[in-house]
Amino acid sequence: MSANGKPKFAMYWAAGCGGCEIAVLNIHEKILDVDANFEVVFWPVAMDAKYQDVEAMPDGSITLTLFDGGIRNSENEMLARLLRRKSQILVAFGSCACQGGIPGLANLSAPESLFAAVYDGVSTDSQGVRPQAVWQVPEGELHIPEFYPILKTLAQVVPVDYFMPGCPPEPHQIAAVVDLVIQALHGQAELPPPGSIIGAGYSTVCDECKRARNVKHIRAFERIQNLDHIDPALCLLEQGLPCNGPATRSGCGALCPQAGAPCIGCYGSAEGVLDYGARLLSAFASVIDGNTPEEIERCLDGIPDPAGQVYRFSLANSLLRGGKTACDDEEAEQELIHEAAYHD
Amino acid sequence: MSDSFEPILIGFTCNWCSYRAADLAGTARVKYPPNIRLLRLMCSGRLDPTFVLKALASGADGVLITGCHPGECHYLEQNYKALRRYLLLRRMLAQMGIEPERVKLVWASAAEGVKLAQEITDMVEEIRALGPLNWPQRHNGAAPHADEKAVKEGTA
Amino acid sequence: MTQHNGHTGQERIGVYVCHCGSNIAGTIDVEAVALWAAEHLNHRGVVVARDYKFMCSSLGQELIEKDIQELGLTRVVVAACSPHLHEQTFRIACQRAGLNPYLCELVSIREQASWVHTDKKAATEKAKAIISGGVERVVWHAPLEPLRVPIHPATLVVGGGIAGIQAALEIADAGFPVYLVEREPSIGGHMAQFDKTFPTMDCAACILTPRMVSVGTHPNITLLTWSEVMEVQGYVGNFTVTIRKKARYIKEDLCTGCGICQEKCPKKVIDEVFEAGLGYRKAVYTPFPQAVPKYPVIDRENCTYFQKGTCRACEKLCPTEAIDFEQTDELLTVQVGNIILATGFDILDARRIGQYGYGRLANVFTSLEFERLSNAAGPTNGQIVLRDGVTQPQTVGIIHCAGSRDRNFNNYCSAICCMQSLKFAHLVRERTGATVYNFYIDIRTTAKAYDEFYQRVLDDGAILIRGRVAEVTDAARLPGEEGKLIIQVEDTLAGKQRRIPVDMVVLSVGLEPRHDAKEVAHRFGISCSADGWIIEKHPKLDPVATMTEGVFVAGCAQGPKDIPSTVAQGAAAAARVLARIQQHEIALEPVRASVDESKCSGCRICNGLCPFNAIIFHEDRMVTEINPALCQGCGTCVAACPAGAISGTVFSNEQVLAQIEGLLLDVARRAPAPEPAPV
Amino acid sequence: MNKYLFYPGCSLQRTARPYMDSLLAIREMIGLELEEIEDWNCCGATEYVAVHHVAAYALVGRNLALAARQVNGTHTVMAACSACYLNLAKTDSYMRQDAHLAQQVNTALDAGGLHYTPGTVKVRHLLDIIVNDLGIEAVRAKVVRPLKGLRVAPYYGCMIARPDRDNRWDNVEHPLALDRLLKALGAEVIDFPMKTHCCGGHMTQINQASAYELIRRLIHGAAEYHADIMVTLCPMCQLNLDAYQAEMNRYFRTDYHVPIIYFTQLMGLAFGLEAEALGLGKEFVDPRPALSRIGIELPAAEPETVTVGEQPRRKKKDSGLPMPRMPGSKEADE
Repeated sequence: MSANGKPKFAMYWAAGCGGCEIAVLNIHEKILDVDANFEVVFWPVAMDAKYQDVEAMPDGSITLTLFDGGIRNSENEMLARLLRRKSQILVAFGSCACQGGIPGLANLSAPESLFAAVYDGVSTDSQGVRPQAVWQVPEGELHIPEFYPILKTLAQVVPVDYFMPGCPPEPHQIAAVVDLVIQALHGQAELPPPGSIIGAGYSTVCDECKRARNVKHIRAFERIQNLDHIDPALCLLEQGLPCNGPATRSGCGALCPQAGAPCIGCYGSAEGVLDYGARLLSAFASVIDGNTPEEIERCLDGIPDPAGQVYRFSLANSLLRGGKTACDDEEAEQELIHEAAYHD
Repeated sequence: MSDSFEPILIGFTCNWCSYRAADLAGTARVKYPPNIRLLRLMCSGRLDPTFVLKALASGADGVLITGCHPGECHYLEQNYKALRRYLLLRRMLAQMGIEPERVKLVWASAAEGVKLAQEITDMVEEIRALGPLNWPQRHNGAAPHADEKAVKEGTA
Repeated sequence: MTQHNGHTGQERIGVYVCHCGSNIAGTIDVEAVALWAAEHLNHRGVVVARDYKFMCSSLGQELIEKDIQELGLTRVVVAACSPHLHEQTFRIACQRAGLNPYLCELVSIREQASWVHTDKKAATEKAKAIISGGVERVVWHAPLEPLRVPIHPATLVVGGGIAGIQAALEIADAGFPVYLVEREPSIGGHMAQFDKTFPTMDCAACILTPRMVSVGTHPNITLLTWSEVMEVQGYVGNFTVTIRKKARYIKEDLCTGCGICQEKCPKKVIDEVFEAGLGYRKAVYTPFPQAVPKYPVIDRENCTYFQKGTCRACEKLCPTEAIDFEQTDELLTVQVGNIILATGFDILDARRIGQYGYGRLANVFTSLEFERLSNAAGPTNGQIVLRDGVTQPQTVGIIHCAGSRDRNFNNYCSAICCMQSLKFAHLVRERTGATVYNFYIDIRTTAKAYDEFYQRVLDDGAILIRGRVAEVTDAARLPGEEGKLIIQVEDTLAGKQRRIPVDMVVLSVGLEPRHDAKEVAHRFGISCSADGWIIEKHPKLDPVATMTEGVFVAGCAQGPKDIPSTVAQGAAAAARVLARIQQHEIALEPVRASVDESKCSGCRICNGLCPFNAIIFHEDRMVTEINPALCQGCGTCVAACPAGAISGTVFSNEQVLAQIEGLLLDVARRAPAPEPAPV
Repeated sequence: MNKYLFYPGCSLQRTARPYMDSLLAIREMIGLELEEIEDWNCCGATEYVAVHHVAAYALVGRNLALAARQVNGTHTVMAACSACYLNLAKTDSYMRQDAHLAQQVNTALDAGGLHYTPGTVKVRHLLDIIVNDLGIEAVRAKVVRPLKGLRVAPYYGCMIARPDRDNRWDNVEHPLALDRLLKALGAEVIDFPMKTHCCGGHMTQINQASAYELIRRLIHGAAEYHADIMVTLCPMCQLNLDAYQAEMNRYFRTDYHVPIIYFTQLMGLAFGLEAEALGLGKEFVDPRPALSRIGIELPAAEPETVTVGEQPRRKKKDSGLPMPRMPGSKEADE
């Protein structure tokens, strides 16, 4: 507890787009409850703070930390470890922290090819440049965070108390969680067991989707831009659109399918599922209407990027997690023994 | 290392055809390399792609999926579902950088003990030539400690 | 990932490694394996590991039973032979010792290791991996009970040919009710169309009609002709079957079967069914005089009254006022415990074999046409004549295997054509004295008294030419060919091409599955092979059961066969059904899938995946349910469920994933995955 | 418009020029867009493969490679000549089945900087494309001058229907595609029993007695059915049956007179095109008398009498047993 007796709150933005930060503000006047009930001690987006201030806090002194974004570099990892140490409740907040999210798709590519895409592209004036963790200049040695070979989820780096999926988490779900934590602090409610997924449902998006559904026989998968007409009341998957809803955890209210766009899977897998992409892949394949390899392959041609389709948000949390990269074992070893070395 | 490399394969078999083919290979004393470890399912239709990923992620160098010939499924038509999943899985594994030879689907009836043994022999040799998959290292992030993950990650 | 952590430590597992004499111990160091299991799998819950000469012997079983009782084992892993051999043995041993039998796992280190590998070290290592897989898997086993289902005593027989007739009579004679459904107006099937039956040449009608009459009068048989099964619901022991009884437009309770209506009906129609298109019937008709039941039907499509609105001749002339133009189709619902499908066959459409000219060349006949031609009750009163209706042929060519054993049509042998063709040869020789040529690939006369018949036909003077006929043509080339049908054939015994001019060609066309066999099979939750025949449970050891419990198959629906085999299979199916009925209930293996409704989102991915119709969708609650009595345990829906809401016993995700980890125990050690310790 | 890559082949440039002319004349009317394969070479006809397998397949492989390079909105290569069609289809199929052969062919092609991946293009015959892609109805819609009263023998030859590698034909032994097409033109199509028998091919150059016998069988068969003309879809068949008919008659002392024309020429006539534009009038056996019977006059007709029987060969007798119903028999009655 702080001097004013309020529990402490922190939020940190790692490898992600920052939408989660905005989402917290999207809870509207509920944010006043946060302010009324918590003392915000660390939230780089909202207030000035230094890493050493956090380091100076006693371990376990932050009551609630929302951590959004995945672990892409040594700075992300250092903050993850630091905030873990300082926090009583660490929440992996949003798809990136929970499952890697969109940045996790980079796990299909080797770092060098990522750099090539970023630094060798036509629009940059720094052709051939590669970021270096340590760089000598006349004034001395410069350090920037080291880029890791792959992106990890928060839980792959530190123990996490709760997972709150969504890209970003839905405002009403955030508000509900905030309420719950506040009530728990006042002894009026009990927190779910550690490791739980909060702010989301137990089933999948179809549970909340109002579109009519039938037995599925898919003759061809289509991309949405190729369809002239989409029946507004019928299951999108039945119309050939690869909708990730069947495998994606409920909680969003089936926002995308209701708006006519297939679910892309930001809430991750349903309860108890080991590998989101494999589940979805199996479901898609099972309802293909075809028994010969030719028929099936023709149908599958409608999904030009299967890995991207079934792992759009979950690749960093998948069993295989990413592709074979160009890095050799030595480099990997380096990464493995790496300790968070970056200091502000 | 590659001189002494002995690949380890996981083979998924159908209770009604390929598992019996393996039994038959045994009864007939047909020899094949000891590099495969078979696992029985009731049907190739039971094959959840997760199992294949799990085997590869747990250190297997290859996975052989077997089932009844098309039209001969003990459960009438479920092997077609296995085929559909396999074809999609194969496309995805290619994106993951896993050589197509490492995951194969083969039809083997209960009478095809010799054929199954030959398929296993061929696949072991193909994978021996490819070298180890070594997935955790190869995917250069290495797996986090499983125990820690299971406790801390609700999605486990 | 290691979801089973919570379980280890709680279970007390016993591992038993069998020597199987030297079968296993000759290749695998069984003692070392047992020691290794005791030591290295201890942390996975293994409290005892033993090896023994013959685990399946009573002493071996007692060893396990004693450990269960004394050491309080909660799980048992036996490493021995294939589960297909001794799974039951060890399950029963566990049960005797008070352990639920499904908590026992038998892993095969004989068929999968000692018998197939020669490298002793590698085989021993593999045995360890197999046992490790078994240990990880058995932790997740759950105590299960077999499903017990009561059996309704009534039986549905579909198809009133000789197979269905035989099955119905057997069951009815044993004192149980039977519903016999036939879609034509009369029972009798193809056999009723035949003149003589090989090899004894009995008159088909003479041996068939008494049985038809028995069916018609049997107190335990409810005969539903001109009827079709529309829907089948339920499962073994308790099927609910909806039958559509098509309108006959005849009041069955008033009709005496006198036949006046048929006589007076002004509309003559080519009879495509019973007369195989070679004869005529009226718009109101019974297919043949001995039809059972005796009541005719009015063929709405051809009836002048139904088509033009006037006529009603039959109504005016019926002495008992049995004609009822107002009749409508009726839907009946019956409860039965078992179903026998005896839906028979179609013959291959000979028009498809273009080069044989059927349909183009007048005097090319199909075998079924020939049956009617030679039948004393047929359109020519048994006169074997050309299409002109008067001319007796001087030479007849009979082509075997028309459309059978031919990759362009059907790969299979139709089983009856050899004998049928020889029968035709005999009839032609006997009745016309014409020269007969039989063209065959080879002669298959394998059943009792068949080859003797073949010899007799040879003695009759039939000429047999071994060779596949290339074409039947009317394009004459050589003298003597004008006005004839020329059969071009390679005589493979003489080693030359021959052109044989004949007056009449008979095509022994192959048997094919009913045109609607696939839909019918689907309706009953069973399946057809790629050829279209109904798939039996086991081609050798269970040829009358199907993969769906409670549904049996008899006769040509399962594959081409002759009358003796058809009758035998009809009786066999009946015997299987009777055994079921008399047991009053049936125990089903508890390998089943089930849905966790709280997780099910009602996405309906799984709904179309079950060929046994075990998956039911509840529209009201938008959740899916699996009927355990219909579920056959394949696990396809478990693998497909995107929400992970479906789980399956015996092969659950946890069991399989744990087994994979166990099987790769040493590999994981070979390639450890280092990681910095969390802060 | 359905677009195809077109392999004309040598015959269509010279001896079968009327086939080419008539094809070009009707192509737009039936919605056929053709793009000729650039720099194509001879297919090797029927003999070369007997001389040297690899060389023969490499010769064809070059055409396939050129076609593959030209793939442009369509993967289908169309050949009108049956021999060209067979050689192209066979080479592609054999290369697909036999990796060694494919490699040998590609080694040869490599010398010219070419490469062919088997299966890249689909090879189809003109008749197949007209009947199965464009459709009988599209053809029927263009008919302005139905060929009513013209008895036609549909002759397929032995090279297109068998072996049917890709299930293109309704029946390999007794195909009906051409029959249906000709019926759509209003012609009376006879049930020609010899429709897939061999015309003798190049036996005319090797063993004339054999060739004449094969020609006689076909001509006799057509004459037996009182066909006015025989229709073919292969330059070699046309050449054999037309150019050698007189010699065959001399050899056997017979007097057959069955004109042989291309099906595309008949299509053109039914579509109302001028005979000259269709290359008609260049035949050895004059089709003028047959065509003039149905009111189609060709310029500069040389008078010649043809005996045409009036009685259909198969009579129906009233007292007979019913004939089996044939599919499409209504169409036949039209």
